[in-house]
Amino acid sequence: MVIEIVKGFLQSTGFAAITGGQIIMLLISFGLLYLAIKKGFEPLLLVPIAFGMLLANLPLAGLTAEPVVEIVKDPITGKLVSKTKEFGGLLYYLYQGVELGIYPPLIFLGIGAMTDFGPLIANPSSILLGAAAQLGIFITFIGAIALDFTGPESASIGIIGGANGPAALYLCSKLAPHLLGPIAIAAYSYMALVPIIQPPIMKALTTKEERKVVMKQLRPVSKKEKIIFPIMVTVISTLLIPSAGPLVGVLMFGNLIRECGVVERLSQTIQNELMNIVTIFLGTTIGATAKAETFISGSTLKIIGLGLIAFALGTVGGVLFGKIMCKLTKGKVNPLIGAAGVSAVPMSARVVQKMGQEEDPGNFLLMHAMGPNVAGAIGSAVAAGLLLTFFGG
Amino acid sequence: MVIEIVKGFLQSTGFAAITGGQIIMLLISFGLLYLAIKKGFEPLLLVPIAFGMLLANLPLAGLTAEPVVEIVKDPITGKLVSKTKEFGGLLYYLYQGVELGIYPPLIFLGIGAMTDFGPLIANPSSILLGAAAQLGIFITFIGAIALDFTGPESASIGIIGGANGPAALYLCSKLAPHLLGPIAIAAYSYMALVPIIQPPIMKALTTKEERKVVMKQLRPVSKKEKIIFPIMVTVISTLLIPSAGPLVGVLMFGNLIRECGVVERLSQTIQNELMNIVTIFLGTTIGATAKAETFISGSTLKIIGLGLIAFALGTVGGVLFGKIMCKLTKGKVNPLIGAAGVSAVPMSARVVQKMGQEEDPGNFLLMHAMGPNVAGAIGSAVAAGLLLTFFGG
Amino acid sequence: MVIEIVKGFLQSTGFAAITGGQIIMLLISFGLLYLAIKKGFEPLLLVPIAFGMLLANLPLAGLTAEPVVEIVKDPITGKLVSKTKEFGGLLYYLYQGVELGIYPPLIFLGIGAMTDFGPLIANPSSILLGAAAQLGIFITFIGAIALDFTGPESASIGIIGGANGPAALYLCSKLAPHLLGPIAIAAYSYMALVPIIQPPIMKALTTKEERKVVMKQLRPVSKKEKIIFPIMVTVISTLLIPSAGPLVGVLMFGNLIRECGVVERLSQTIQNELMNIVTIFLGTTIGATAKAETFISGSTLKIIGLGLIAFALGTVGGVLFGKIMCKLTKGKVNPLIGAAGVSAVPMSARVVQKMGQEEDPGNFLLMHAMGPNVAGAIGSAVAAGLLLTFFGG
Amino acid sequence: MGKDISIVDSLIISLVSMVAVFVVLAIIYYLVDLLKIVASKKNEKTEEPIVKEDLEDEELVAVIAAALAVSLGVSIPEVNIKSIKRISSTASRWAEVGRREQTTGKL
Amino acid sequence: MGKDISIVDSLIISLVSMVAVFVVLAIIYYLVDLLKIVASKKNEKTEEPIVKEDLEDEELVAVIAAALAVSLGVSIPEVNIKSIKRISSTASRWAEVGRREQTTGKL
Amino acid sequence: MGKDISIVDSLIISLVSMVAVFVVLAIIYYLVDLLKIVASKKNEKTEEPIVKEDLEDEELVAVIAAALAVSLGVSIPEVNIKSIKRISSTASRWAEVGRREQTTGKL
Ligand code: NA
Ligand code: NA
Ligand code: NA
Repeated sequence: MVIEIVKGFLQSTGFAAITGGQIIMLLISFGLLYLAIKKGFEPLLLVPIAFGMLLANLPLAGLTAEPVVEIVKDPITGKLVSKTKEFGGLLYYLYQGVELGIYPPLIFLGIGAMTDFGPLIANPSSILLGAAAQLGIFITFIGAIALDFTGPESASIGIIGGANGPAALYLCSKLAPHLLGPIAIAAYSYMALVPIIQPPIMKALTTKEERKVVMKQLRPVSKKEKIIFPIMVTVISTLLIPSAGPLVGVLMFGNLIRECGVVERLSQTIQNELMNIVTIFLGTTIGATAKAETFISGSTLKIIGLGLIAFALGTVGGVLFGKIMCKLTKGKVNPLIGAAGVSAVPMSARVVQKMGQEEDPGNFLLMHAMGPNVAGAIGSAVAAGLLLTFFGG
Repeated sequence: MVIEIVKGFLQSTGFAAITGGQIIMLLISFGLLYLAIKKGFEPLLLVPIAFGMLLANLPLAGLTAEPVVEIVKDPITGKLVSKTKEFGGLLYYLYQGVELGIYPPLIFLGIGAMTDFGPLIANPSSILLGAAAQLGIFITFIGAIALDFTGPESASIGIIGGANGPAALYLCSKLAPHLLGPIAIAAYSYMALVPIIQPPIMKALTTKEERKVVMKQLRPVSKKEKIIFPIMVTVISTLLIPSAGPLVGVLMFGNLIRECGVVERLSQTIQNELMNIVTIFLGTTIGATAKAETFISGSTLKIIGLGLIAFALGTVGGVLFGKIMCKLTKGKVNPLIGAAGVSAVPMSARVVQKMGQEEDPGNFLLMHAMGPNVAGAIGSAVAAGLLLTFFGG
Repeated sequence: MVIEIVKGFLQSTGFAAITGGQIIMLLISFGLLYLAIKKGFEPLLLVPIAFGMLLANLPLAGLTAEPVVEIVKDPITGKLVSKTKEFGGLLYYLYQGVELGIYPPLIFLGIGAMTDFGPLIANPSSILLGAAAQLGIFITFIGAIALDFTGPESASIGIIGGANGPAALYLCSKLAPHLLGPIAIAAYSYMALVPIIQPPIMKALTTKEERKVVMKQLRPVSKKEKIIFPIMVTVISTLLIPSAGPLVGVLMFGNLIRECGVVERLSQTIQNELMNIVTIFLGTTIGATAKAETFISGSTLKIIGLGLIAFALGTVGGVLFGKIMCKLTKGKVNPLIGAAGVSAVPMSARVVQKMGQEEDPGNFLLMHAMGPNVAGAIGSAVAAGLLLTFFGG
Repeated sequence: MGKDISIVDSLIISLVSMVAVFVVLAIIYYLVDLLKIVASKKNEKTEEPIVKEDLEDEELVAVIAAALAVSLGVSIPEVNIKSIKRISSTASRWAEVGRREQTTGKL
Repeated sequence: MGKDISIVDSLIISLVSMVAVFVVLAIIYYLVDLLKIVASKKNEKTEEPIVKEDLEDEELVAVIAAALAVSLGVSIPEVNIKSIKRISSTASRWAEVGRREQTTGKL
Repeated sequence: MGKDISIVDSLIISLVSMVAVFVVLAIIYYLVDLLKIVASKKNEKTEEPIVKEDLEDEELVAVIAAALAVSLGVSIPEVNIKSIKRISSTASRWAEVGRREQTTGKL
């Protein structure tokens, strides 16, 4: 009896059960924590993602266990009833918000409430740059098809190029939930690496003169325009691309709450507490999907490679369209701001600002880059809606 | 192949699918947004309601889609298991909080934590005015029966006269969920229109002398009384009308948390973040129940008409009882404060204050009107409980 | 007809239905409210617990009603579907967070974000005192077995001695959910009574000289140590005791969010809004499990007795081990700080501080007592994991 | 009770309900009136702790402001722009409790 | 649409989608441009209430600070460390609304 | 393990568990002790950014306060009653980031 208990106890430790793959995943999670904490790369999402990964790859802990529910005949009434035989782990329940597509729109609501579309309204032509930068999504989609991913998988991989975390999560949770781990981690990692990925591409595609272009100051935008804008965008884009409704609609709902000025307490709660709570739950459970047994595979490597291509091509698309606009306006548009069209708000806009100032310290492009930047958020939501139209049926 | 894809895509837009009813609903939502944002009518609820209505009436967006769940035989174990074949839309999931009766009590919790029952405790006779003003509920109930609504439907329509949003939502979600859209919108719209609906009735029923009555200042209320009050009201009203327990109980729970002074951090969170999050979810999903195909009907028009009658009769009941109290106390009670008994906290109390000052600029009725005002919130919760007792079985 | 309605109405009041047991429970809830509000004993949990108890013992209110769900054949498609025939009460739905084991880890997350492990890192030997003080758990477990409780029940009763609310709730919800009411109430009541329970034991077991021992000031702890600590503890304790993962893991996750310094907004939300919302829901629903028909029984009395023994023995274990450490270090450790090993953060550390100052006004033991105190939180989480390993299969 | 009811039924229900609302609120009225007498004994005493708490907060703020001013090398008026919330919430609730205990010396 | 699609299909989908993204955003561009003309009429007027609100808040703060200073027997600079949030949130939102009404006298 | 267990079983379980608790915490003890040596190298450096951040915040507040004072026509002591939280949260986080970038000029 004694021996049995002690032996059973020793076998129950995780040291006996840990696999090589799990050790690799733990090391990856340490690496992500290092990047997030020490380097400051997107810590709000990388810290929860990395810790979720850590928790999910410690053997036997059961934090991600699924509940066991059975339909049985009630012995008394003889009717069929549903009965939970084993409860699930915490991360399983929190993950339902991802699986059911609840968290990503709530994050979008928060982003809407934190976004000032003023620069876009002041210079609406910049919205086209937010369209051009979605190029990376679709080229990568074709590439993924070529690498033998299925249609829905390829769409989910391509959307990494949108540089838009919640849109990627939303689409992926609908089309290819089994790839959520690698896609989410790729998307957020590359968003964090924007200051490293974008500059060489931007420099290679532009001339010194183009980068020196000074843009004229933006006009002030009235409160009325800012209030009508989200309503208008919701109606138009949902009518055109109905599947984009859940994303664009809530983004614009958040923005209306922000701009209408009469529900400030709602706006504050959305931007802060609601956003923070969802971020923690989302990040941790996304990280927890990256279990060794499914994460360590050839697909993951391909996804990480394709994701990088998607990001790079999005930048290319934006900058090239910026060059066209520069030509058409006879030098009034600095092509660099096209790079901000990939979204990754506000990092890519800051990259533009920095590069502009390197050429001419008096050149302030930040506000001009914010236009394509926030347009990119709309653009990738529309792109996600389109892919959902094709593959979500 | 090409033609097929393009054609399919064009057919997938919402422009092809939008109906005349949906266009009308969009216009109504714009109108509500205008009232909320420009006129400042109850914006905390009308902005989410209007935007929810907007989102739900854009065709095909799927934000309110129900999930498809099937019970199937597990191919391996041969046991029956429940399987989600299609996930629902965001607003469907958020709406569960209304359907399951979770949000309205939480809103009541927040209202309890925001309400100071001091004026009522200082002048307890004012509580009877909060009873008299429920007259509108029951007369409208009879009217709705006369108009061929069923019993549960009529009860849900009558409760509009309680001028108490969460009580109306709670009762309606239990008795007549198919009418939630028009009833919620009528209830909140009329609450917003209190400053327009009440004054003519108040003037018609009172003489200049009555309106000039100055009431003596309220005594200070001790902390002890404020702590015992919510406990006492919970016990008494739940014992008398058990179905009123969920509403009165949580209202008083919120109030105890507010008044006990030892859980300030809970009180703050209830009043702010919890209240705000629930308000957004509640408002948006309520608005989303107002879909063109069900909302545009004869019933809706009848409900809107009956709701207005309910509001008006509530005011009549309160003012008439105020006149009786004025007589009985030999002119110590200003009958105007009876109008505040309809609840609609704090708008109707402010209407009283304004009308009192119009007659005599030195007459401050606000605090005296707050007594019936908060009593009205209890009164309509009790009335809702009674109707639930009759029809909720 | 008239008589029928009036009669039915009178029978529907709670006065007709209230039982003697319910009256006793109401009186207990008043007593707890008095302790919480007037005496300030753990009000953040006792106020919600007491009010939940109040609401659940008012007859017929239906706040804790379970929903009735049936599996029926869809008349149109002929497939089996799940159908809600009656919705549950508010407290039933909120209670799911306890039943599914969601709230306790979230509370642990908040505690982790509020805890400074600095004193423990500065003086790591104090961690052993947090182990010794778990003695009460296991002796009480044996005692409960002797009193004919089953294994899982005994484990849930023993854990009261951990002086760690969420760990007790988590274990009990997994092993013996039918005892949640008395165990939760015993656990939180004794935690509130720490300043009364511990001092006589501490005095009886120590000499005046021992109590006068002055400990040398703690070294400052670097940010790096504070960041590595939670990661390290998570990995080690989850590998050793996998079932402790859900508790220790989230405690340390909260602490990492606190210490890493780059996600301050998440840290604030966890410590405040998330913690407060979960506390209200948890406390109220826990209180609501204490219904007269199940609560008033011999088991409850035994549990309350055993809980007190558990608490006392935990203190004994901590102080005795403190005496051993005092000997081994030749008088560098004040044995009183062992009493803080029961957790009950921060009350037991304060008790130590007070007793130390009574002997010598210049003796500041608070920071030294915080080490065993926070170690006790880890220790009881590990103990809970162990008991889950033995009985949770 | 059935779903379809007659006007007569609805009249009775309304009458019973209106009376019931009055009865419930009248009982509350009566009890609140009673409450006044019961509760009037020691009003002031219960109010006091709150004020004291506030004063303690004031002291705490003063101390923190002074400490901050010294450590940043600025005068107090420049510092006082920060809210209490911001300062205290950075520290743990427990640590804060400990700090307050230490400062005030009463346990 | 099936799960396994050919590269040709993917090319067509990409082309259609890219054009659709441009069309949607171009329409928004056009409408925003239109918006400027429609909305330009009375910009200033809509902005005003916000500033006014702020000033009212300022007044409210001044009043509260003064009241607090008097009641605690300290001078205002010592009090002003408290944030508005802390002060106003202690009171009920409704009570606050009432108080503001009373003070400003316009209903 | 079955539900009904004997006292002997419970004794063994208790002994094993108590030892296991000690082992786990002793390992943590050992590792924390090790941590001290590993982590002691560059303590100061890691602490620094926080202080810097705080100073930046101070500057930001000063700038905002000054701007506000000018625009409202009041002196700074009257303004400083507002908390940072209130001021900064009105603007978008992104806009704020942009503003700070602009002001400090280092990207
Ligand atoms: Na994008
Ligand atoms: Na009412
Ligand atoms: Na413990």
